[in-house]
Amino acid sequence: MANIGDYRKDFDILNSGDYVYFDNAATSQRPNQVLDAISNFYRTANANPLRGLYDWSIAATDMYEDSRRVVADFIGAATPEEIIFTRNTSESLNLVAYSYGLDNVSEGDEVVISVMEHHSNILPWQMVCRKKNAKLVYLEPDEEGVISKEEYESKITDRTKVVAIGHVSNVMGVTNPVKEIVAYAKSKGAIVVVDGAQSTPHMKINVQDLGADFFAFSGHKMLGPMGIGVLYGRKELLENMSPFLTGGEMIEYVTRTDATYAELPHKFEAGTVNASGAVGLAEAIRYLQNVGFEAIEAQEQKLTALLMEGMSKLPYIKIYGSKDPKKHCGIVTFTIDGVHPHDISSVLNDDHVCIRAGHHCAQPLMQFIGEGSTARASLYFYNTEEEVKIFLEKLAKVREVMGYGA
Amino acid sequence: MANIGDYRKDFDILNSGDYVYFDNAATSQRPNQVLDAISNFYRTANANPLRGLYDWSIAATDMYEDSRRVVADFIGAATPEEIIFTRNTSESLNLVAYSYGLDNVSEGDEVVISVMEHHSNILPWQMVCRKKNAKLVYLEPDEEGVISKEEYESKITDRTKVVAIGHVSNVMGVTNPVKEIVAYAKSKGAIVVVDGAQSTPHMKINVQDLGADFFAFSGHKMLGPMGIGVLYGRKELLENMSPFLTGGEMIEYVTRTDATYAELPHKFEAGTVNASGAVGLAEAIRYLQNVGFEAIEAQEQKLTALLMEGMSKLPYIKIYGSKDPKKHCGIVTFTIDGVHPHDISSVLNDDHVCIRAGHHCAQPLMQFIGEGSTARASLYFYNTEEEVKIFLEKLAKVREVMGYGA
Amino acid sequence: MELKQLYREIVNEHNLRPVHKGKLENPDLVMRGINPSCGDDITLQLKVENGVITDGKYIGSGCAISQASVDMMVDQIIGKSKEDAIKLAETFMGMIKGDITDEESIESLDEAASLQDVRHMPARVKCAVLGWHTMQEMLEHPEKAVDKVEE
Amino acid sequence: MELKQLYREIVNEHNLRPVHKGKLENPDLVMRGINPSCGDDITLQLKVENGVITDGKYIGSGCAISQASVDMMVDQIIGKSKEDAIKLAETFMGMIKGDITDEESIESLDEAASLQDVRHMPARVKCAVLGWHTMQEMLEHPEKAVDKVEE
Ligand SMILES: Cc1ncc(COP(=O)(O)O)c(C=O)c1O
Ligand SMILES: Cc1ncc(COP(=O)(O)O)c(C=O)c1O
Repeated sequence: MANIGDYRKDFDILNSGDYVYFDNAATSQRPNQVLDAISNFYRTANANPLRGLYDWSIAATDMYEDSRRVVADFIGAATPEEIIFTRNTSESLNLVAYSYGLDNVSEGDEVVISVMEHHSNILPWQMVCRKKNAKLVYLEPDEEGVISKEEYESKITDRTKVVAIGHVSNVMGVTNPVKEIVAYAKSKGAIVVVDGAQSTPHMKINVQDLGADFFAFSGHKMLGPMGIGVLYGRKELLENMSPFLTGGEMIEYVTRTDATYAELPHKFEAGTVNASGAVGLAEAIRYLQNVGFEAIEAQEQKLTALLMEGMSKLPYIKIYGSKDPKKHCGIVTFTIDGVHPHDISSVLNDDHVCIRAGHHCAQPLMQFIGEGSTARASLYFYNTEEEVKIFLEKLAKVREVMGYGA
Repeated sequence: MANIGDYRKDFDILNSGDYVYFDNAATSQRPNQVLDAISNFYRTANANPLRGLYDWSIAATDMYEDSRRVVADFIGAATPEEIIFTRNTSESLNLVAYSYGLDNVSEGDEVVISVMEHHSNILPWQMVCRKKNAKLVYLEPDEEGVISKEEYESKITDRTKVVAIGHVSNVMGVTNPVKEIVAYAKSKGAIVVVDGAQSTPHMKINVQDLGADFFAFSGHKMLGPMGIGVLYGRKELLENMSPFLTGGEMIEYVTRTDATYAELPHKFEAGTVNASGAVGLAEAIRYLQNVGFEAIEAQEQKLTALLMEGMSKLPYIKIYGSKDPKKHCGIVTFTIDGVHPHDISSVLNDDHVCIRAGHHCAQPLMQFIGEGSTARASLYFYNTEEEVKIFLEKLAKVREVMGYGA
Repeated sequence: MELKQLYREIVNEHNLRPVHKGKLENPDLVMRGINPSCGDDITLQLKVENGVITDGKYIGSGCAISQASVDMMVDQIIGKSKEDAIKLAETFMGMIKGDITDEESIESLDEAASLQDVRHMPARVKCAVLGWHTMQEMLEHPEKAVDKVEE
Repeated sequence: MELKQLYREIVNEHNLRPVHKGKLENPDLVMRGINPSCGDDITLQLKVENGVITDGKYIGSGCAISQASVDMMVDQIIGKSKEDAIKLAETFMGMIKGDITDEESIESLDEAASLQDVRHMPARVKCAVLGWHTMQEMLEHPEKAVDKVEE
């Protein structure tokens, strides 16, 4: 078995200087294999897939549809037709909200989400509830970021039509009890939409085991290129949904007044597809499978433990979420007394340490925890102990730089 | 000045074998410069743009926003804020239909499109008209594909709220009198949406000179990568439109019940942007500008003339659209007596000649010209006289292969 | 086999000089099949007596592969029981999709076996199976069929 | 200048020991300015007599750059005419956006000129200009301002 440290050589950007990249929850880096797969597609098989009767187009179609199969396998979908390629998680969630939500949520119904959701899993449901006169209900976590059984059992009711929940919070790093929530929601007749943007890069997903009706994620957070995302949907649901974006490739017949639609998954993929993006994503998946999620989790947990241990020695630092590093999915969100998170990030950047600061596209959560803004360090398997050490060293100096004496 | 033939060396796929690629209207090939720009982005500046306070994210933001400026310049937009990055033309047109169309078309109003439109400029308007109880009115061309003044002046009326028209037909190759239609539509109080998917790769566009209110095109048809497209919209219109896709990056404030939106252009770009796609598109534009549209047009017209001249010697071939090769924008759509277009394309593929056959996502036009399907050869500036010769040679044998004797 | 050879040796004959093309008098089962993407359009008409297909014809238009395939098919199913015809359809579609590769099964298709190479041309698969799919649908779901050709 | 140096030499002093932070008695013009993306939030209060700014204070919270910038700004505009203050705001914002680079203009900003390097940090530009933008807005559109701090 390869050593986890061996993979780092595949990431040119990580070897190009002395930057410590701890903003992986925003977007990951991509290995050369993924970049080469994209170029290779363009250099050998580039044509518009799905339409052509000639070799290049057939090859492009094969590569595109193979990628769909790779994705289906990766998340345990029953068939590749359940995989719809989108641009990113946000588009996937919008598709569900527009095509399923608007047709299945009515006046007086309820949509349940959590206060930890990313804006991409909030705004589309605000739109549905506004247009349909339905109620948006928020699940709230405890101090450690956990949504309790009582909490979801009291808020998911017979009036609930849709539960939309993040698998892993991009701020707390906590993994929500999605499987249990799904089981309970089903008993109440609601369908469940899972935002897997932060889980898919870090753990083995099986959508059938989770019981998710819809599952959304982005390629760019898991070594894949930008511009490609996925929506998984249960076939039965997708089949009964009306299309969202319309245009080329997603039709059967078009007359002047009307149209009939192509079969799944094409019904939901209007216009020329991003085949190179899908090919890049499939290569990213193969890369991750080669590393293996066990190794990925082990490395992330080791680094997170080091990180949190080091940070806990600085009394002016507050870490959000669980005390257990294993429950952070590599995400450590924190504040420093008296220093605004934007200043933390700017000062660290002077030392070539890259972290995020702000509301992390989760303003309702910020309001809930009473912070306008927080700082976040987020790891991936290619990060190293050495980088954690540098981070801790630089972090320990921030307050001094900000004028608080030594 | 470089010789037009010199550019071909930049396209690895064109030099990799003996294929003649004449399906450029479906998607173009990409030069190494574009592929390198994409890899280079990932290898040197990859981070999530717009959100970060550290060097890589700032660099990614700069590259993304510079690309927007390059696009704005390229099509003569008044400001970069008028440029919204989408996945493709289809998404751009859907955005206009959903965000402008649904809010501005009411019962009894009319939307005018042409019977030559690509499905991507038909279905979204069918949707608007269906939801709003409005009427979809079709402009019809004459034999040569020309929409006459009488035609558009009789169909664009005070009831017209939107005119949506292709700049160049992907079947006929004809350039529609968009500037004249815009002027007339404005006098009737209608806004005009231009589908520039087939014009932008081949001619200098100036949206302000055209007077277009919206203008849509795809990167992949003009040397750019798949997965990136553009919607230009007049600032004043975009500012007053409600957002379409919602989520990260496009908000200012989010509370549990409500949200306010970011300024243009971010209001319309939900979720992590496809920065590498934008960077690739900008490089494609620089490449095209370097070749120059004069040289591009000259080469395309020369090849089209050769092609049509050669085809006209085969009496069983019918060419659609104008008799003037200059009016084809490199697109030559045809049929062969007694041979189904799919068979034409398959037989030519055996000779490594790539053309398209089918309805070209323009079924209403097929119904109008009374063909279920046609064959289409479409050229770009990197094609050669030699390729035209090979095509003509192979084409002349198709009927014989199909059993019609010599 | 190279596609051009397939056309020359087999497809053209059925396409240009079809044996079973035309209208059938008093058919028992009639069904139309269409491929939206290429415009292939056939109407299959069968006579079925005591579970046996006693006669068949088709009308329509489309690419050479779709027309030749249905012509060969009709040739083959006349005289066969409904069950055997359905089984042939399954074999044919399995062959074209690449799921069935054993020689014995493929030989049971007789001349239609020559279309085997279409499986390397995904865009033409739909053309080749159109007739077979329509036949299977009609025999398995006679309630969806009609008993005369629409004018 | 390195950012750390800028903090150490200039920003911290104004952020940690601001001179003009607090509530002003009977202000003439009060306006709130917010940066949604970082949560910087200031409320600027000015006294204006005969077109001259005679006193000013601000309250609020935010990053060190936003707080220091507004503190320096207030320092500078007290005693200036409305027109001169607006001009300073324009100079400051021009400098931060990189549009104004001539030394003379930049020197007119006095201590605030030290924030010049923020122009290389696009994400911090909004922090630096928040106070200045609010001041300009308030002086140019007094009808949008109020005359006391909301509780
Ligand atoms: C005229 C025209 N409009 C729209 C489109 C759709 O473009 P895309 O598939 O990139 O969305 C195309 C190309 O397919 C086209 O030729
Ligand atoms: C939990 C979560 N959901 C959704 C998203 C949105 O993903 P994208 O920006 O790729 O659409 C993100 C990342 O930004 C996320 O962390």
